[in-house]
Amino acid sequence: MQKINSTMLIEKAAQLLENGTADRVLGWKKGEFDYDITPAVFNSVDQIKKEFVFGDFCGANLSKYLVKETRKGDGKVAVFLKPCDTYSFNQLLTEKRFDREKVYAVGISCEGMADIFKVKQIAGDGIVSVSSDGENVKVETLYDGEKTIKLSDVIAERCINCKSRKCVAYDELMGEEGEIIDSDRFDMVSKIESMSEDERFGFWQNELSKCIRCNACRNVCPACTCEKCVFDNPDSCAQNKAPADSFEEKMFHIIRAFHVAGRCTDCGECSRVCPQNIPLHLLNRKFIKDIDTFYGEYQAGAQVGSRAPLVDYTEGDIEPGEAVMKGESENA
Amino acid sequence: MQRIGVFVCWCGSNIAGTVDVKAVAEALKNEPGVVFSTDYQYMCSQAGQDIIKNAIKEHNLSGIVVCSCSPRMHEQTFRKTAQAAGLNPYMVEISNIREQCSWVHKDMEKGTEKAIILGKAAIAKVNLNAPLTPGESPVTKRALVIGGGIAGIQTALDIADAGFPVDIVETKPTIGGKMAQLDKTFPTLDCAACILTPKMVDAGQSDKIRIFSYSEVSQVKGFVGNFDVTIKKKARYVKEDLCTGCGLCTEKCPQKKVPNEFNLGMDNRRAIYIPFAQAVPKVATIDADYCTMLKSGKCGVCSKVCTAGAIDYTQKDEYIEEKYGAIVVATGYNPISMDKFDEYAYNQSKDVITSLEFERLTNAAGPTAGKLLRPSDNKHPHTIVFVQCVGSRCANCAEKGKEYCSKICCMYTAKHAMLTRDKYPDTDVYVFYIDVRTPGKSFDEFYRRAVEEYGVHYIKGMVGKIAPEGDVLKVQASDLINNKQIHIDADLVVLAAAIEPDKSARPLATMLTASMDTNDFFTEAHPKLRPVESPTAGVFLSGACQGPKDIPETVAQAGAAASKVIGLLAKDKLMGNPCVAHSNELMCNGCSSCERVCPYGAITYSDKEFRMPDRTVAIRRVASVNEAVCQGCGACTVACPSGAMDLKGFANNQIVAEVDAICK
Amino acid sequence: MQINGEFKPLIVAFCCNWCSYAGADLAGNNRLAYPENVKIIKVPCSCRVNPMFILRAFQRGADGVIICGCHPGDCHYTSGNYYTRRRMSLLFSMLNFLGIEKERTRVEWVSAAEGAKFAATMNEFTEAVAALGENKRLEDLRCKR
Amino acid sequence: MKVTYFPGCTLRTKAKDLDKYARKCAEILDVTLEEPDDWQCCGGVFTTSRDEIATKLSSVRALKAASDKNQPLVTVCSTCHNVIKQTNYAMQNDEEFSSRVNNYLSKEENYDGSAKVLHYLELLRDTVGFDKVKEKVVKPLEGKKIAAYYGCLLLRPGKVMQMDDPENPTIMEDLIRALGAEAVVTPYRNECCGSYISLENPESCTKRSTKITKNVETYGADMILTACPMCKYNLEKYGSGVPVVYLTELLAEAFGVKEDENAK
Amino acid sequence: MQNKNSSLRDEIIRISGTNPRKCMLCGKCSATCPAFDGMDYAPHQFVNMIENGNIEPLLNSKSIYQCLSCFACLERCPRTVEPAKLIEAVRLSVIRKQGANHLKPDNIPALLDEDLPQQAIVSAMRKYNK
Repeated sequence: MQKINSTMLIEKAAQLLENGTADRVLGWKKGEFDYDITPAVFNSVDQIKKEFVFGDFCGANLSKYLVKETRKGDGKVAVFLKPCDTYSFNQLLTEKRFDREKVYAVGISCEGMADIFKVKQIAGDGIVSVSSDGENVKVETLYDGEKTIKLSDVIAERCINCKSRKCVAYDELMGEEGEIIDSDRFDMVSKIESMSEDERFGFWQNELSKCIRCNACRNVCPACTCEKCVFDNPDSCAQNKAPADSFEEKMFHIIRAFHVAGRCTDCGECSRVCPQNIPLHLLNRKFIKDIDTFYGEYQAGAQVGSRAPLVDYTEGDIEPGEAVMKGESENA
Repeated sequence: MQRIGVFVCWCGSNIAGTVDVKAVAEALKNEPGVVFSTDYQYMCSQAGQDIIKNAIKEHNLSGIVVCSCSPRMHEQTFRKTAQAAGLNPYMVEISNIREQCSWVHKDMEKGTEKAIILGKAAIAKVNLNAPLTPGESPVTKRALVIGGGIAGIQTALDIADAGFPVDIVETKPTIGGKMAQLDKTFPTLDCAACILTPKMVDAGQSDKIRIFSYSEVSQVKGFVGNFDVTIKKKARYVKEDLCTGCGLCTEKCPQKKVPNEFNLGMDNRRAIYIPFAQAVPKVATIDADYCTMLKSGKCGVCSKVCTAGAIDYTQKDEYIEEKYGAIVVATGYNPISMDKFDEYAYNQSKDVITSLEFERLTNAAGPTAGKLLRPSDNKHPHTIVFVQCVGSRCANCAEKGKEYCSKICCMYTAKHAMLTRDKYPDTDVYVFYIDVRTPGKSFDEFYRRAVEEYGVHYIKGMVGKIAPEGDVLKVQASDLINNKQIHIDADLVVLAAAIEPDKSARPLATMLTASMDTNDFFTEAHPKLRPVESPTAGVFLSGACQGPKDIPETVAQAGAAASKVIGLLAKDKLMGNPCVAHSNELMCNGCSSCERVCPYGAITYSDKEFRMPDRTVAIRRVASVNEAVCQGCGACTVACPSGAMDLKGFANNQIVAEVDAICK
Repeated sequence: MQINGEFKPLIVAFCCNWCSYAGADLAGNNRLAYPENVKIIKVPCSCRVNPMFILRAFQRGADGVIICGCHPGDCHYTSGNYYTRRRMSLLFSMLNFLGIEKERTRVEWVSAAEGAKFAATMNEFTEAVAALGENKRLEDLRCKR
Repeated sequence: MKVTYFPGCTLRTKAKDLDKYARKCAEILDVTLEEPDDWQCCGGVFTTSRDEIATKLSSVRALKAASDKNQPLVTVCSTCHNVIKQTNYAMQNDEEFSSRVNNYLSKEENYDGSAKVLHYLELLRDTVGFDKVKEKVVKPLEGKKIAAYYGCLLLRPGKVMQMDDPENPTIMEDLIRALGAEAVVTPYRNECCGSYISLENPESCTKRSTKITKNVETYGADMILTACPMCKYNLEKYGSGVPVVYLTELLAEAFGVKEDENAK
Repeated sequence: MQNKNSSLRDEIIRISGTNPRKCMLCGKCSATCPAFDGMDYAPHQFVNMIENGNIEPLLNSKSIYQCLSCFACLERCPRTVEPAKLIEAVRLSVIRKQGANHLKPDNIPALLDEDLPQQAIVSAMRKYNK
């Protein structure tokens, strides 16, 4: 099976516009740097041919952009969705955040995306260009010239611990449908759980104190699509624009994680975009792990219309006191 | 900015004893928004209320804080006071400095400090209060009575008498309840059937009353004035409209070995039966657990003998949906199981019986046709021992029996003892008691008569062991007055079993969202002042489902519950609770989280047009709350990720203001 | 909060109107003492308690936060406390994950008939929080007195 | 299946039959009774006082031995069973007591209350199953009318012993029926025979025991079945002459392994 | 109240772990006691007298050596006062005193017979001696 490449997607995107399936395409284009690829809306075949890119740095999850994009006019939006993105896509449909009729979804198989932080760790700073052929990544830096790195060495953590390569929603599929994977994604959560209280506090104090409240995690999160975020709302009693001390660093991340609890599909975008490299996905995974142990396994976005655990209950649910103990000890 | 008045109540010395009320009034004077602050001995008194009214007018107050007893006591009082002075009643906040301060603390300094903080919290909240106006909802002018014992019958009759239609739902094939099983009633000794059966007939014949017998409530939705109830009519395999109650089928049915529950299993009935002669409705019922036809398809005798053609073996459970404005719970009681008290050998000897079984043994319509014969050998017992408080007044940690006094046992035991001595003077009757409790009109006189005129032996002490030996029951007991252990060879032992709420009450309470105490008795809205109402609006309590009661008390409560129902049904519209949720459409994501947690289905969605900042128009799905249906729990407000959903009267910023005031 | 050099933890108790607030009233009726530093905030139902309120209380200097509601199955609104149970299970587990002492947070079901339980719970909880000392892991220094 | 077996003082001396047949019958039922190397006497009748520590240590050690092997601790004698089960209950539920006990013991000996205590009857009913007991019967005891006698210690306190309904038990009757005999239910089967008081006050004991055996006679039972050497002694010596047999003896008889008395 | 001995009362309550105030004076303990006839103070009196600090007579009573520890009162007490535990505590507070043993080892041989089970001696020693 051939790996999906840029040429194939450009062809597909152009075709969808030309045959009238969609009147705009949501895809990726190059940003300031080769590795800094951003989501973009393409209105013409010309534009697609000039700017559309796809490669190992196209980690960005496009599903979130459908909320705003589908509201603009009546035509259909075509979108390319990697397996993780399809879960977010379903979750947004569950929450009725956009009209399914206005979207033409193209599922694309994925074997993992590269993590630019890992590339930088190996190649050093000052990257001038970066390209990948699916096996190796060629990097040219200001200081060290050209280097070749094995792609497998720079695969993102979230992809190493990928929970599913299955596209769970699409109108058309490119590549294989893929399968749900038994991953070790909760290992790090378990490790933190097994730390002492002081160690846990130290770990998070260290991580969260790095937060500069750039809001990148929130802005990229496909579950954070609120019309108005509580943190931007002066009436919410939670408004805060910048963390003044360690309380607000924590407050922001606890509330954000709680707001997406049961809705987060574990796509890992928050950690990808964090300029401070804070492992924010661990907060979400903690909730997912707890939900799985307390209430039975639940994968947000696996099915449209499923009832999120926080808007559901059973009469025999675990008591909070027990839950806290279980959340500490359940490291299976 | 609000103009707030603060009123600190002394509650005599209830508050002033532990809280320096003057210091509280003084300290709160300087809080933001406060323009007036005072204290008074009894704020809830007319004079106290006048102080509030005058201050509202004089200082042009826009909100008031009353530092007093629990809002559960007088919030309504002060809201009315405010309203009388032209202030919106929801601009009143109560600071609970009695139940939650002066009564639980002893130190004056600390108590005062806490009272000030609680006052500040209430002021912080009032600063953010907005006038609220309750919505209105219509009232369905029909009542539902659940349970067809004397409590339910009396309630239904009284409601019907006022001209409102009432439905009675009874799980048994007939109404009548426990009272129908009794022989005579204390303290007047009139026959239970003679006073009950006319009422049963009245209920059966009233054009305002419908009786759903052999039925149960399976679902309750809605709220006061507008309940939607589903009633399950269990298949009785007899067409009620055709059956004449002639009883021929109950004589011809070949299945004769069915324990007769009406006689507490002391004799047998047929598989098709009418519980007793005066049953209402007088309609036969087939017991599907025993009917050969229903079990194996072979028999059909009843169908053959029924000239009315009323038998229908294909009948299915039927579900009826009906709307009600008010619901009365009258589910009654049962004696507890004697399994955990087998030192009394209830499970080891037929001649150890409960008091209710004794009623049947002395009842003319009972298994012995009213002759007192003991169950084992049908001989007349010459020595009878009554044991009081079996399973009543047990410590909780004993893990058997009930903690409460069952209330009726002392009197019915005195009655049993007296009647036995009256009818069979050759019988020795012993009553073992811990205390004899007879608070009721003519009750103690009754008990004394049993002792003085009828020579019943009352012995203070308890029975410790009953051992059947030969044809006697060896009773070993204590006589505390004489400090002796005594041994009696008895022929019959009667246990005054504790009573407990019917098992159907707990699931029913859940359906009704009515609260219960730890013993599964329904809780009243106020133990003294609202004893026949449950805290859930529109749900009323009648009879022993609320606590152990005798017949006169039950009937009194039944009438009281009926008058409350009549008062409700007489209204055309009900004012709702204005503390309801509302959604800010500009922030609403339309995600349905709130809808999923709403227990009342009060939230609906619609697509609305919104002007976007770039001047385009977007259509978005947004939530709106049906204020008549919303009960104001606030589940939606937390489910809402964007904070678009908020609760009037308990808004996010109000609660946060309280938190801030407390933690400051 | 230090009083005469002795640490008195500030406890914020969110009580539902129907059961726990009434339970607190019953504790009062029966004169069952508990520490003065327990301050009750009335909410219609325990499910009204937003995690933000809890964090806000800690921010402003509370040393412990307890949420009291009707027993599961007895919610005046049928299901409110079931949601509370899930929300708080997850929230408190998360706070524990972040190293916030788990003894500082608690959910207790107190019925209107359980005045004694209310007082006992408050005494016990205050004692547990007192043993931890001041809340330092979720404090906002700007809000300190 | 293997269990830890605590015989107790009397089974080593005056009640050898109770012990011997317990072992024989266990073998038939595929249960291995493993006796701990160094058990000590349980001390006799349980003392309810919370500050008696030393006299309960031998029970705790036996419990510890069973818990180390992850086996239930099985006893036949009612007294041992009562003492050890009550001690175990206190170890599980009385924190002050358990910490005081563990202070007496070396660290390695510390015991956490994790052992399960079973009476031989419970072993038969819950672990082996009366169905299986029934299968092993070679000489059904047909025609025998046997009154079960539980005495005081087997069932009480019910909250702690958790063996059967303390006022209306069925476990021994069910066993009697499984062995093919007729169970006679008598009301004094859970009333005390007089216990150790027979040592000092035989009159009191005579009163108790006679009341029980006379009552049994009115029910027409041929014999009384007991698990307790104390009960057997009192009922035989101070009762009205109804024969008393140990439950393991009866079991052995039905299993066909009872030695012929006359052959001895 | 005469003979009020509150420190001994507290001691007995502590040893027994029960609360005599829970007693509602039903007398079921005395009704069920198999050793009642030999007792000078009945089980229900123990509860009441201990609560009132009237303990001296109990220390000298026959009853403490008549109790069979059969737990009938304990099982059947509806208030979980469990008189047997109180009687036990009174007995212990007597025999723990120097020289107060009720049964001397020297006396035992005379009481023995061939069939007497060991446990009778062991139990009696536990109950009567320190």
